[in-house]
Amino acid sequence: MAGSGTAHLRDGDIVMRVENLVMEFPVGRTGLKVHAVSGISFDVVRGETLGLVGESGCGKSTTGKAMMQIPRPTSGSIKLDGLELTTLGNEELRSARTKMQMIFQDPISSLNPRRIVRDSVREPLDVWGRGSKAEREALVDRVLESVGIDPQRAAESRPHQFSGGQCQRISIARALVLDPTLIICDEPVSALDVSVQAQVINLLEDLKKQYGLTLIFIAHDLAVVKNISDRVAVMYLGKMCEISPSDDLYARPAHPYTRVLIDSIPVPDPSAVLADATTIGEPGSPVTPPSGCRFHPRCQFADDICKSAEPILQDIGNGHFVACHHPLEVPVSIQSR
Amino acid sequence: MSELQTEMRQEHQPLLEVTDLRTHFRTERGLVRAVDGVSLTLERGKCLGIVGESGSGKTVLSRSLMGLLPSSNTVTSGSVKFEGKEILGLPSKQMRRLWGREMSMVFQNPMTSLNPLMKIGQQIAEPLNLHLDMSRADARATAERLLRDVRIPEATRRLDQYPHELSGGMRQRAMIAIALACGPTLLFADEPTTALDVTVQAQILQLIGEQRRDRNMSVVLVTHDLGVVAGHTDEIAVMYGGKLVEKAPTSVLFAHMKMPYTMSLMRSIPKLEDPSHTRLATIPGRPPDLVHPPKGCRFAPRCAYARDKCITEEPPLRQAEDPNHSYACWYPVGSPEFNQREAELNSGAVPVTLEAR
Amino acid sequence: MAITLLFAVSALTFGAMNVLGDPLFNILGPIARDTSNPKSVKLIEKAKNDYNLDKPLPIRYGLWISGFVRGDMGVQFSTDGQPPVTELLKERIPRTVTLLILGQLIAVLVSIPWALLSASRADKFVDRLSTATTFMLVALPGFALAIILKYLFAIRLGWFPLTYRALDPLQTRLFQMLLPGFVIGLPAAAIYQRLLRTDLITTLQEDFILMARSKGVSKPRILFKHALRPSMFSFITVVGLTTGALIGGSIVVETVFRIPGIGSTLVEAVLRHDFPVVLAIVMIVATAFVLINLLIDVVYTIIDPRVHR
Amino acid sequence: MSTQTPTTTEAAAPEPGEAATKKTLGIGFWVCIGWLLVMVFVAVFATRLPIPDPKFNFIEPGQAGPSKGPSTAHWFGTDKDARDVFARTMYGARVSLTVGFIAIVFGMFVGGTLGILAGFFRGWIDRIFSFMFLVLLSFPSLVLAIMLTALLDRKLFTISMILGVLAVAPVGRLARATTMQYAEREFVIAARSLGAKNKRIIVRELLPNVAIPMSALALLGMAVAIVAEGGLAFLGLSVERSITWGGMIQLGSDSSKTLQNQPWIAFFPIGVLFLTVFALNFAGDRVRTYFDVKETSL
Repeated sequence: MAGSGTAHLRDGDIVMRVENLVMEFPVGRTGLKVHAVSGISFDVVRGETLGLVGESGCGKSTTGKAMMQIPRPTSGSIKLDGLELTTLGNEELRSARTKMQMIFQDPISSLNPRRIVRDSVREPLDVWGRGSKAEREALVDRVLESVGIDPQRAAESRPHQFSGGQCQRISIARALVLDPTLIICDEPVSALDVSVQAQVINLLEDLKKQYGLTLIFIAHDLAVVKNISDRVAVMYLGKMCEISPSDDLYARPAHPYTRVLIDSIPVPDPSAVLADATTIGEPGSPVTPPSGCRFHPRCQFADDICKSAEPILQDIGNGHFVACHHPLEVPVSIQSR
Repeated sequence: MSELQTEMRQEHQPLLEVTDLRTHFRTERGLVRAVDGVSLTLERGKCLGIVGESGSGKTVLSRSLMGLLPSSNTVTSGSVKFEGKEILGLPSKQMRRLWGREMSMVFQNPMTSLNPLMKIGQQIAEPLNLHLDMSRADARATAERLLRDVRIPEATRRLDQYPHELSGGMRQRAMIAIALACGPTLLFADEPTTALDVTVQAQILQLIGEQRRDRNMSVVLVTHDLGVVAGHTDEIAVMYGGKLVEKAPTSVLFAHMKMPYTMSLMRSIPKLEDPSHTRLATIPGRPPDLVHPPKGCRFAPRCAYARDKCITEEPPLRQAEDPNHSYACWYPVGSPEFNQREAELNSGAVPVTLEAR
Repeated sequence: MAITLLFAVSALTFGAMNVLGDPLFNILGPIARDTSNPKSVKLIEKAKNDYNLDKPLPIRYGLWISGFVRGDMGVQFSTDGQPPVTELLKERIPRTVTLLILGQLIAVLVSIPWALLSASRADKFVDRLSTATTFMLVALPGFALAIILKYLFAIRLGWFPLTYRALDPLQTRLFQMLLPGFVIGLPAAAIYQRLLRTDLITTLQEDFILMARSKGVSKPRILFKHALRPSMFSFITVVGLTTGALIGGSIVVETVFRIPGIGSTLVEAVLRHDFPVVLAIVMIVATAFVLINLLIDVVYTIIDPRVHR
Repeated sequence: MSTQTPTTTEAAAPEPGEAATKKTLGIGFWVCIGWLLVMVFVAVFATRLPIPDPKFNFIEPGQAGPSKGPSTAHWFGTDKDARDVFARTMYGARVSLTVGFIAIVFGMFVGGTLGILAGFFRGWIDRIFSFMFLVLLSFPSLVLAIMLTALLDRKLFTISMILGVLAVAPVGRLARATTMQYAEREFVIAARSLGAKNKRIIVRELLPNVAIPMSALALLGMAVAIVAEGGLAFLGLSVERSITWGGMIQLGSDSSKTLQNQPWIAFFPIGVLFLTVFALNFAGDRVRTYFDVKETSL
């Protein structure tokens, strides 16, 4: 795995298309580089939710920010509605960014602590001078209500007077007022309690229908990603392992890494058989990534070719692609769901 | 006779016996009732899971049991008996003899819980020097063996490394090695895997389980994740708003949940086997304010099955069909009232007041 | 980096001295303005030649800096150029350095135990009292403290001598420096104490302190073995930075206690408009200060294993 | 203040919202502000207040020695030229407060601007400004001040500006650090992603977060400037031909004899200077903790 390739890219009504994205950062002044993202490609069809999943350090958040051009990628192409973002000038980029918005992990750090919450939500409209003052206020009210926040309370409170879940709703409202096409959610529920997490996931699902949104949902929790996504991409150390329709990925994980991830999820069922976890090891360093398939040091199926040659994403049917020299044999009997 | 008898007694005496424990904090806003009347027992060699969301008091509970809370603004009452001896309110001078030796703790964040300026070897050797009076060389050898026990590769080299030179999973293993150093009978693990990746979490949980069996040690596993407790505990205590709301052996609890809270929590977790876009159940609102907790059942304001009685009267902890299963609810899952409301909810006859209030 | 910095500092100082002030006037006094008198013109020519004043600024800077690094700091404008600046400073620097070391020693030795005491009893009576004391000490300007201590301990109680006498034997001179040492050491101790106390309290709330407690480590051992070292980082930085303030403080203290160190020399030189002396002292002080901060970086790498290279 | 707060966040903040206690600045803060206001009032209206002429020699016929201790006629006594120490102390506030105020306003404005720009844009702007700060900080401040007073004149405005320049580097460094700390927060990325321009991000998002903690620094900085002016005056290097606290203290301590026999000449101005600096420090510290607490309750 941990491979490259663009075979999985589709035609049609593509909202976001990322091709061979590379993101590298220097490590201090040591001359070393963090290879945060090393040539990944994916696309999102209008109205779809793409889940991006992987362990910490796999480059999923970096990818999310790269789509916003924060910072600009080292190389690669990022197209929003067919518009190449990487070559845009600052002023054009500024207006292109309004079409996509971002929601972050830490709900409290996402809001300016010293500003009234309602002003933060109205901010995008002020920046772009959209509508009259009354129209703006009305729109802000409407959006706040649709995320379940009392506009009156928002008009008199600062972020620290709200709970984490409420702050996350407010961030979502701020992202919505500009009527974006695409929302990139970077671990939006990781900092929340389970019960609140469910509220936010349901809210995102509702808003997606209501506002006709396309979502990119970045998270480390596979169960959450599976629930909200139509298509899931699994990343490992800056590379793409597997990309597939959500249900198909869980029904027949073809990449050994995906398999490990699924097996590691604690299931709330005492009768479930626990897989032996001792052999899995820990992720390598993105500063000195392994050769060939980047997963090979942790893979029980790895052989010489995995150490030397990088696997390319290949079609295994049903829109399911995997980058592995030895993809797992798929059980033929797929339960009908 | 006496020797046999004491041995017999010890066999039947639970390792930890907690009765009506209350831990309150004096703050500027008023008294925070972080733990409010918790009773439980823990047998030798067993693993108890304490589950709850943030603000439920689970962390405060585990720290009160161990006596690790700062004394200046904390008010505790009730009783905590360790091996039959009352330890609640003991001065830290006396507790120090238990800490590290009889009971020890593993914390959530391995990066911040290890001293950044001390070598791993020194940190493991410290309790060995203190409690077992080991010489430097012996302590070092023991530390190395402990590192092997927790499956840290190249143990000898690691002794002279600093925490920042280890990976997240290895740091947590090192912390477990420190906690195990003097062979405690009771280990508190406070969200030991929350800061870790899911693959590493599985390894750490497995390690704790193995060590527990090898050493016949009791473990209190504090977590917010029902998935984590399901596979790794013998018994589970569910906390809400500073109270213990349901307690049962693990298999019993998952098979026959009584508290609507436990059930709602369970339902709000996304499950892998469900097809994507399965609507999740949610719990509206947010946890109670522990300075001014609700009068009746603390969960009532968020409970879809609550009735008038729940709001006015606090439910006591009651025994279920299984003698080891207890819960605090007037209309538990399966009761006629519950079933009636469930039917109404499903038919849409009663509007579900969802989302933020 | 340090070299670039010293270069910038010296160029700036030299430039300021020569652009903002008129060296010729400072050498000759009113004669420099009296260009109608042929006698003064002759003197002006001679002075220009002697002091390289007819050369352009960069060349003069080059001449001066090359002399400076070789230890030749030029001649004094006043007092007929005798003794040369280097000789003058050679005699005076050791006194100031002794005073500074004494002050810094007092500050560090007082502040560490004081901070440990305060932090271990945070918000108790002892701590509140010591916080009030630090506030008072910090609010007292150095010269005011010097006068108060001099009045109390030298004049009223007579425990210490009133002034410094350069000809006394070494121990006597050290004793004469003790009170001045306290004058610059005590306010610094107050600053260090406040800083270290805050950092200690922050450290004591860290998870690894709780971890140490749960291992059964005793309170004093937690303070010394676990909490002190991780709390020392800003302390060390500030000790370095404060050295600058102490040099400033020593100027005043040397004046009050009549210690002929570089501080009092600087003031005299400024009042006499003796540029080479001012220039040399400013450069030496700045260099020392930059070097101390370099040293601090080295100390960092020693106490913090996380800092590489 | 902090060891007793429960170590667990969940215990401390179950309900962060509405019921949160209102932190107050405390009585001490208002007493200090009161003292400062009195000093400002005295400084502004010194000429119109019923206090003696500070330059008049009150030599009484038939009395030996011009300097006398405190009395009902001269509250703080008279100095060696038989001038009223109380009146001179009151007039001394003029120079100290003016210099302190101008210096810190200049330092905050220039240092704050440079620091925020450096912290926000990073890159070469940061490198240039940071190097500038570093050069300025390489001189011990009193040494730099002495050098500059030697080169420039000793007018009130010049002295104020010299001390203002000294404030630039420390203020700038703090502003830079605070800016960097906030610039990494997600709300800044969010502002950028919704199309806000740099100017808007700096003014609307960063400035409020940087300026409020810095306001505490203004009070502390003013104290530092007043002390520095006092030091210069004590050495005879501050504003020429005017009454300053430093100058008065110098006069009262120029010989051990004076200090021994007429301690009031030095000690009254020391007392007033001390109280003023103390008030500024205390008030600044209160403001700082006041905002600190707000910040942690987030």
